[in-house]
Amino acid sequence: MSDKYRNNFLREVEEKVEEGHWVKMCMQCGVCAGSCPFGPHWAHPPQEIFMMIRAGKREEVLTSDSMWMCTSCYNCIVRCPRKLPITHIMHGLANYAHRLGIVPKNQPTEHFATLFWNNLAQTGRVNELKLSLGIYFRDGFAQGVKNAMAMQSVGLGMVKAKRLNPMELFGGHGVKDKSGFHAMLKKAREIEDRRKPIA
Amino acid sequence: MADMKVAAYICQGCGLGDRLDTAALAGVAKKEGKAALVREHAFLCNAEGVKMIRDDISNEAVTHVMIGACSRRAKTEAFGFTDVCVSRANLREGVIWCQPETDEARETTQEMAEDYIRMGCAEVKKMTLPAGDPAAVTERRLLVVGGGVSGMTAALEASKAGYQVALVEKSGALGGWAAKLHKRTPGKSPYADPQDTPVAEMAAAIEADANIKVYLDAITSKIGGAPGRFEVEISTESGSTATEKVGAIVQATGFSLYDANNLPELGYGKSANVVDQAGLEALAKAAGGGAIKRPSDGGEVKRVVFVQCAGQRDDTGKHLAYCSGSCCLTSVKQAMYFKDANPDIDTVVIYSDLRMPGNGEDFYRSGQTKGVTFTKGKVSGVEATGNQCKVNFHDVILNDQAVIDDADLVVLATGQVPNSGVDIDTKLKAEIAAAGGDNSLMEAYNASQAEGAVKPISMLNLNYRQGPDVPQLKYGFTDSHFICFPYETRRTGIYAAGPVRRPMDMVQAMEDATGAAMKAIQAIENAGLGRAAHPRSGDLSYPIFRREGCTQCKRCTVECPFGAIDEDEQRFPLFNQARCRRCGTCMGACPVRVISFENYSVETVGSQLKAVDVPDEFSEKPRILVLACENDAYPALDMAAMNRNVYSAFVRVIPVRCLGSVNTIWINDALSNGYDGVMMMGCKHGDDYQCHFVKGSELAGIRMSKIGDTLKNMALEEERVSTFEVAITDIERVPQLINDYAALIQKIGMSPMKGF
Amino acid sequence: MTDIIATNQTILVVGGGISGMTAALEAAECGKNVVLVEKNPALGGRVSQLYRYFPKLCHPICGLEINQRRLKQNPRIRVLTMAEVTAITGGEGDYTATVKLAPRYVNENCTACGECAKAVDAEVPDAFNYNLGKVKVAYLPNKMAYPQRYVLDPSIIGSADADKAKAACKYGAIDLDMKEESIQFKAGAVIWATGWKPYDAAKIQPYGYDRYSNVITSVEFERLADIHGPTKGKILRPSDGKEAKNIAFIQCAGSRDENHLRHCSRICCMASLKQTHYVREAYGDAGKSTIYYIDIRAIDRFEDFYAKVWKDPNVNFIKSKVAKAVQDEKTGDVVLHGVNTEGYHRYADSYDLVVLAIGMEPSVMGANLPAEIVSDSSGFIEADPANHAFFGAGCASNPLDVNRAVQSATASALRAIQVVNRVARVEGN
Amino acid sequence: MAKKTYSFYPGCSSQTKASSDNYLKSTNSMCKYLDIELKEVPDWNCCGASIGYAEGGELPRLALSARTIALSEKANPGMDLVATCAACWLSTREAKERMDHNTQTRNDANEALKEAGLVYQGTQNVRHMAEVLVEDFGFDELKKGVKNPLRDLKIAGYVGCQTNRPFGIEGESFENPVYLDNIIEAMGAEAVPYDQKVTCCGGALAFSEPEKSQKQIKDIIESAYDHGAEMIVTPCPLCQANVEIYQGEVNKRYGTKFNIPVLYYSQLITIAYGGTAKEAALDGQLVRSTKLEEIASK
Repeated sequence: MSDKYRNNFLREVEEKVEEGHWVKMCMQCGVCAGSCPFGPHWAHPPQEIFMMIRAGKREEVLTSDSMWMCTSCYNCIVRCPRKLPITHIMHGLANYAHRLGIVPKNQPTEHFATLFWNNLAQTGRVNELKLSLGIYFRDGFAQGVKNAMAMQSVGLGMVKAKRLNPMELFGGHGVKDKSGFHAMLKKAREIEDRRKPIA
Repeated sequence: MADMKVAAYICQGCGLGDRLDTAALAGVAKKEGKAALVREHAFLCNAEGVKMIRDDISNEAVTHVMIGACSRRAKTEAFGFTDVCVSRANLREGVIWCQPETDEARETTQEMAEDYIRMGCAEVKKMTLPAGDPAAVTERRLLVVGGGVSGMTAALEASKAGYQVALVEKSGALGGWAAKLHKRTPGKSPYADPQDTPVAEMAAAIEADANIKVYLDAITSKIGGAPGRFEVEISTESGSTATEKVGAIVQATGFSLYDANNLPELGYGKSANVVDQAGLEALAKAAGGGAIKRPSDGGEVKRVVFVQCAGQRDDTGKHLAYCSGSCCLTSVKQAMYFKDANPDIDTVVIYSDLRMPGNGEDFYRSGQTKGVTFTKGKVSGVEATGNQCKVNFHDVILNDQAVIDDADLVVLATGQVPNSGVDIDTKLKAEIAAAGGDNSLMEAYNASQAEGAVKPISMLNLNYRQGPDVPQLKYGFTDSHFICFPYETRRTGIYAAGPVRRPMDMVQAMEDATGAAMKAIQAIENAGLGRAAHPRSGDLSYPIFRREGCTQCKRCTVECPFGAIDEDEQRFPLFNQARCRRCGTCMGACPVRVISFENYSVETVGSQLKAVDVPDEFSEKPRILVLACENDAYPALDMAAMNRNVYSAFVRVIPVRCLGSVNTIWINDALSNGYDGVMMMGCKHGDDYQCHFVKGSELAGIRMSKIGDTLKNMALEEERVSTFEVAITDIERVPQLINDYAALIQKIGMSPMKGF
Repeated sequence: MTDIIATNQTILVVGGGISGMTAALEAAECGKNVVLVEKNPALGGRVSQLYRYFPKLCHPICGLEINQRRLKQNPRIRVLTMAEVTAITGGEGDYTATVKLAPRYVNENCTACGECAKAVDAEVPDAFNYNLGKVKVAYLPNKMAYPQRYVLDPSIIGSADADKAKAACKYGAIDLDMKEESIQFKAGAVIWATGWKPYDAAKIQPYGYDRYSNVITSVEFERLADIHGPTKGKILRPSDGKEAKNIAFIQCAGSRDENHLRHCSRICCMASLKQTHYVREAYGDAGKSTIYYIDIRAIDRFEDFYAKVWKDPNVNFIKSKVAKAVQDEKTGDVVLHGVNTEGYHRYADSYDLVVLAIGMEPSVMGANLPAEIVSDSSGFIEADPANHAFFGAGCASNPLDVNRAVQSATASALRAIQVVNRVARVEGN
Repeated sequence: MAKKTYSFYPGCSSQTKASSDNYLKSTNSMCKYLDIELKEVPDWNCCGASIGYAEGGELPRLALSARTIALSEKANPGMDLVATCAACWLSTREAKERMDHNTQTRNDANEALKEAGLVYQGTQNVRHMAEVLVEDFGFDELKKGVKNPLRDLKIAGYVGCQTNRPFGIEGESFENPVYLDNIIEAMGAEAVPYDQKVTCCGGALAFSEPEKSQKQIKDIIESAYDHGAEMIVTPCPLCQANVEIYQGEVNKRYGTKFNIPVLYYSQLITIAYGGTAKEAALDGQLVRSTKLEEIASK
């Protein structure tokens, strides 16, 4: 017995994915697919992903890196004739795949998004220097130095323009009430896991 | 009627006075037109001008009025005298607006105008004021055939307007298709959920309505007569018969579901779990709101697949080519049966185009909200696998050859097939062909009527000469061919309503039935006054038939597009005025010219074309007769003139009710009177015909194809008689056609028949 | 003061398009008295602005001719043009209508001879042609106009043209002192047949109707194809008057879209299929049409028409809601961007002209309806007992094609007759 | 006009020596001229931006914005909360919409906020600085303050995504917003029409998908040049940074010779109002706008 065209995955998405209950409302007009600035880079554009979800293609959807192509430009949202919050559904699917740990290896956006979050979660504010270094060094130290050198002109320019502070490496900006901030995030995560448990 | 007194009025307004010698026109009216009274007026259509005519009618006992002014289509109300005969000589659109305003053109323009005056006088003298049908009677009672929602609606709406109704239903109960439904699709906001059908409520209302008499288990075994005086014989299963006198009829005989047994490839008949939409309704009714069980074993239904367009929109010629318009709504509704009872049941609708117009979009959204899923795809086959079914289809979005291998239930959305009875046109076409000497169709028809051949059952059993049912359009629907006139019927006083007219859902059927009831009531009222229905609404004339001259050739009975003419016991044509639409096709058909109307006859037109002054052949002034359909060609000529599109001064235009009314004698007369050519302008015919009298222009074509012999006998070129299809928008083409034809005539030369 | 003899047995029909004319004629031919109110100077409404009808490709003015003839010979119908209902009070069987009559500045003496138009110089946008062309300030609304009477544009008043027009008329038909007047009369039942208006295309921003001259609406395209239209039936694009031979049709322009119209307008698919025929008629095999659609809604026997067009090698169908249109500044061509959802193919296709199959918005919106009228989420009047003797007809009640609109109008006539017949029974005559 | 006071949410990039330090500086100067007082939300935190989704998840991200709003409501009651960063504004406004329209979301958020001793009440509007300029001042009012009109300056107003969609400025079109052009014109400069006004710069993926987002940047700058722009002006720090910083990379990748200044509307206004290059933080540009600096020095 196959799961094809069963609603199992559709239901799973409705329960576990941000704004997932909207997926069933798509009428396959494709305006989202045509509106995405990164469209050509999507193996499966949103409208097709919605169809795949209905068709029960769970693995193909969740292991796809299509939704990681979302630039959060909201073109699809404002044009969708059914008012689907497509941007958020794409984020939701990416997040869900991330939580399930089935994202394709070395998906760069997943890596950056994770870094970004951990970076801000640490102090409550983003530390741009650490963030960028984090990116450059993702593939190990040597590669990191290369990447950093490649971008150093930019880096220095930013420093000259007083828009990057080398001192950020040691501490830098952050919220004062770190404990409260961290407790809040911990609780939020708790509630989220309660609402959308990963089996 | 008092002695005839003809008065001619010539207007000088709108430039007529400047462009034409109106005094000369007055002289023509007096001398040649033999008008007893001739007046010129600077501005005939204003209050004072009209009053002048009025006064002459009352003070001078004028009985016939010839107005030489603008087109009969202009100032119609001002000159719409109903107590005298009126003819209009079209001097404005017909002469000065379509002729160049130059000195060279003055002579031919004046000749044109003078001819139209001659024609107007000649015509009006041959007219008599329609007295109306002395035999006009009416019965303020309707017959409604079919007791489904359409029929019940027609009955109730007619009753609300104060008319009585006899409602005949072949089954034992009212409700028809709707009675088989568990629920109906919503007909009002918010278009979110299935609704109860109106059947019980309507049946109760009918029960309680003293105006409505219901015959169950009954059919109309014989219908004769005409609007206002139909005689209906009603036979019941018990064998008893009753007769009803009614003024008009609504045919609401509904549809049958396309037979799913023709769809074995979709598993029908191979598995009890493959049903059509009726089958699903039956299951839902049986479940009575509870869980719908799997037919094969009463097992639980976990997933249902709906296959849209099953045996519809078919291009192989095996099934229905059309779309039934209501099946998408129905499938969504049926999917809701499951979702509303248990959201965990999977329901997939496989469609090629979802067709849910208007606020059907809300119903579509509602279905999606409830979790009904939709897949654009084409189902290639359904196989039975034990108690489940395997649905193979192509998912066109994902471009997959996909399979659903565990459907507990598959619902085939098959289409609506009209219950329209006998297709009488096969016979009619055969007879027209036979009248034209071609018997092949007739032989084919006879074969179909031979012993053993399966004959369709009539719905109405009309005893009309032309057959027992209402003529059908494509695919057997008894629809009107006209977009602007859905209730234009080819059987006056009989109106189709509901799915027998066109595949439709309940909302449309109820609207349609109300409209049909409206038209039936109107037919009743018209019949009482002897008035024609559209397009010649209000016309009081009707065919008058000179029995003694008749040769019983039957052309009139065969060719009447409205089945108005039967045959009496001595095989003479029997005219039913109230069925007649006044197109004159019978008049055109009659080889011995014994059929005429008081205000339109072989004479009214014949006298006009004879009145024209035909110059001798050395004058280099040919004369071309244009017989123009009054509905399209004539307005096109008017509008061409409003655009100042110039055309040959050698044409003389006579408007005709329909090319079907053109009698070949007019052509013969024109040719023998020295006309150099005859142009006939009628409406498009064929599948998308635009002829307002259905067959008129087509019949004219057939008749003229036989004029060839006449021409040969007269030793004339066949180009001298030509027919043209003209549309009302041809305001540039028509002048061009005329000028090209005039040039052609110049080329082949003047007719030798002049001056005999 | 215009006098209207009307009683509680009179039927008021609002809107002189095909639905309103039909309702009025059917009722009158049943012996009822009708007052027909039309806001434009001539009857005919939307359909008189169409070139051809689907699926027969016949001409709307052909039916209009018949209806006008029925009207001309029927004394029971009183026609008021340039008239708008401003209020309806009272109840079933006893309404009082207030109607505002705009000055036409031309009285019934007019013979439509056209001398006034010859005399004046100024021009105004031609509303009949959706402002694609211009008309003189003294004009006949169209060749089929009924009443067949000229109109003076209000802008003429006080200008030299006004005197020129007056001087040119030999028949005392021009009355520059006409004033707007308001009249009241009785009616037993009201048929509201105010039809529809094309949805404001400028609101559909991604298609740039307000920015790109070569993006037009389907109703405008009808005028381009019509021999009575501004281009005399030639399909020339607005930007440079070039022959538009490669044309795209975008379906659901406003319809089926919660950002615009929630409903499906029903007719647009068929209208576009029909319009591909105009392209073929004009350019033969050189004419190419492409239809971008979500679902092709060729309901019932219209399927035949769709099947025929489908087989036409010069017509291409793409299942896609176009994402965005961009007009090339140099060439004037319009590039459409989007994705063909059948198997996922991206496109960026260039066209001479883009036609938006514009949706139907009920003209009921904003009209002076009695407050309590029940209408649906899109503003179409519903058949609801709460509406008493106030009946929607045609596209005021639903997005309908002409045939269905006429059915609806005919049905509404009976509903109105039921009321006035009840009144008659009560009044005992 | 009377003094206006707003609760201010600068955001991570608008901190001293952060990537849009120049935005912060010029905004402060602009507000000085417009007699606007900005009361910074004490201890505000990062909005999570849209990219936070992978690790963050729905509620944690929402909690971030909830916290900032709650702090603002507490510290600056009765004021509108104004952000200058598109991402900050969008995330915060989105969070507000969700909490205001969904009780469960709101309760969940507050349950989390409780841990930080805060509560979200939903008493404040969340607005972008551009909204303040357009709605609370209006173009005519903005024009009045101009002392040093930016004559003969051709500018491409680059609105980008997140200040434009899905909320945007009231009454503006998503496809062709004109408010930025109007501000530019109000300052005496010329706003050039071009077709990339609302194209996404790919900023969110600048790090992870450089070649893809740099293609976006290329198209934007190319079109600006083609239509005669000497400068690009934007209301979004991410757009600014992205389009400015990567010009070198784009030139390498596509062999172009882009070198176009990318500034903030706040810098334009500051100069037009007679502010100095320093007040407008023109020294904060990687690609210096010599022309604007000249005007400033007049």
